Amino acid sequence: MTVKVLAFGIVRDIFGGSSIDVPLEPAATSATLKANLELRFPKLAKLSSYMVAVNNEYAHEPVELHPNDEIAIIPPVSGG
Amino acid sequence: MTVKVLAFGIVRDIFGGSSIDVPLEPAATSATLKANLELRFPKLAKLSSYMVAVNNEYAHEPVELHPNDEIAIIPPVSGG
Amino acid sequence: MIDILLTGEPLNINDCIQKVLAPEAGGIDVFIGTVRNATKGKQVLRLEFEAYEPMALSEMRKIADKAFGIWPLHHIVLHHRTGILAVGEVPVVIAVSAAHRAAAFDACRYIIDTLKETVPIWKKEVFEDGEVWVAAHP
Amino acid sequence: MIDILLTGEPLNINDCIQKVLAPEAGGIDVFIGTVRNATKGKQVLRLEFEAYEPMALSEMRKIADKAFGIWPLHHIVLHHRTGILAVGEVPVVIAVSAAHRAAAFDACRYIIDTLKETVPIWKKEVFEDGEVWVAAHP
Repeated sequence: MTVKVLAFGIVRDIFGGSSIDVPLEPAATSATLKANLELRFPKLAKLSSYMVAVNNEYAHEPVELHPNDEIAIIPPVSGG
Repeated sequence: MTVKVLAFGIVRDIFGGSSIDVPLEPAATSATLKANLELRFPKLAKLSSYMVAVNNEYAHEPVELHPNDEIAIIPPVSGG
Repeated sequence: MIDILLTGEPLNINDCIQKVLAPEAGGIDVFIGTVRNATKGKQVLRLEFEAYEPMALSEMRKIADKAFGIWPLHHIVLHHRTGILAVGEVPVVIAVSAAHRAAAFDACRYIIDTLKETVPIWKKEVFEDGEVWVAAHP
Repeated sequence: MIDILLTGEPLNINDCIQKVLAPEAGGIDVFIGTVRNATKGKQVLRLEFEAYEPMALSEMRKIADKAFGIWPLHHIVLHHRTGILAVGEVPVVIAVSAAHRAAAFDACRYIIDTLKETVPIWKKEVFEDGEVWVAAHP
């Protein structure tokens, strides 16, 4: 399957755009996605931290991904 | 000597006016004044607490009074 | 900057906030006291505030000076109203600016807590069936 | 009442305060974030705020809901701005009303502290000689 991954803040700079398509095996999880992205974008692993959000919720534990999920990479937030 | 004692809040009600004159022995202190006032106005002793202020400063310890001091009785404050 | 005011006129909250803004400040905390419609379940009609003015101003300034001594602050505004206030009206506004928010929060809270302990201002609660000087009796 | 807003327009502080006024409330605490002119001694020209809007709104609401679960509050207003902000402008306003001031202070501080940890909003500091996404790197 292919998932679309949204990027914000510094991750948009790292991806070179506000979203990318990522080919993944069926039933891949948010953890698989992170590993996949870190191979493709080594700068991602150099951030203080980052989270995957699936359908507007932080994936604190690995969650299974589906093609229509809204998936986003959340670098360290700095609002306020 | 006679000192003028200002009254605020419930003490104004107890004194029946915004100030009273109190005859005191020379070199009397704020502690003497309190004892004198409590005899004259027993309701004063029934307050949660009250302080004497001399020249706009709380008399945390007994202080000597002079005829021209600005003396006030400060019942429990409740501003804000 | 310390700005202290004791007035019989309505307080201007926006003015208090504008006064503490500073390009070096990153956080502003503002406390606004308002007259509640009830106390201990009893309906309040209005409050009457009275101050021993020179001493109240002196104690208010002491509190602000003390806060400046404890926290790295930019500005403090401390305005208190006197006279008759209806439900919803504002007896006190405290605005504090600092480079970092923790100092602004801590100082603002310290100022209102200390004001309620030391500043010679008194309020009388007026009910349908009587009135009472707040905190006067045990 | 919970009032959440994420907007590219300037925040209206007075409007936020008016919204939390309530006859049952005795204390209002307001936190106002402002853009500082310097960070770590370096002059800041402007800040650029970006949000993952649907999730930011959802996380902002979660924080307000959580605060209502912890403290007895009347109203919470939580407004955050996005886009380009100059020094002195206001990225965030939080206003909380409660019957008693301690709850208003505690809740307001909890809301800004938690917002800075969980809400997907990012700021880029722009200097004379470059720019940096705040908190991105160790």
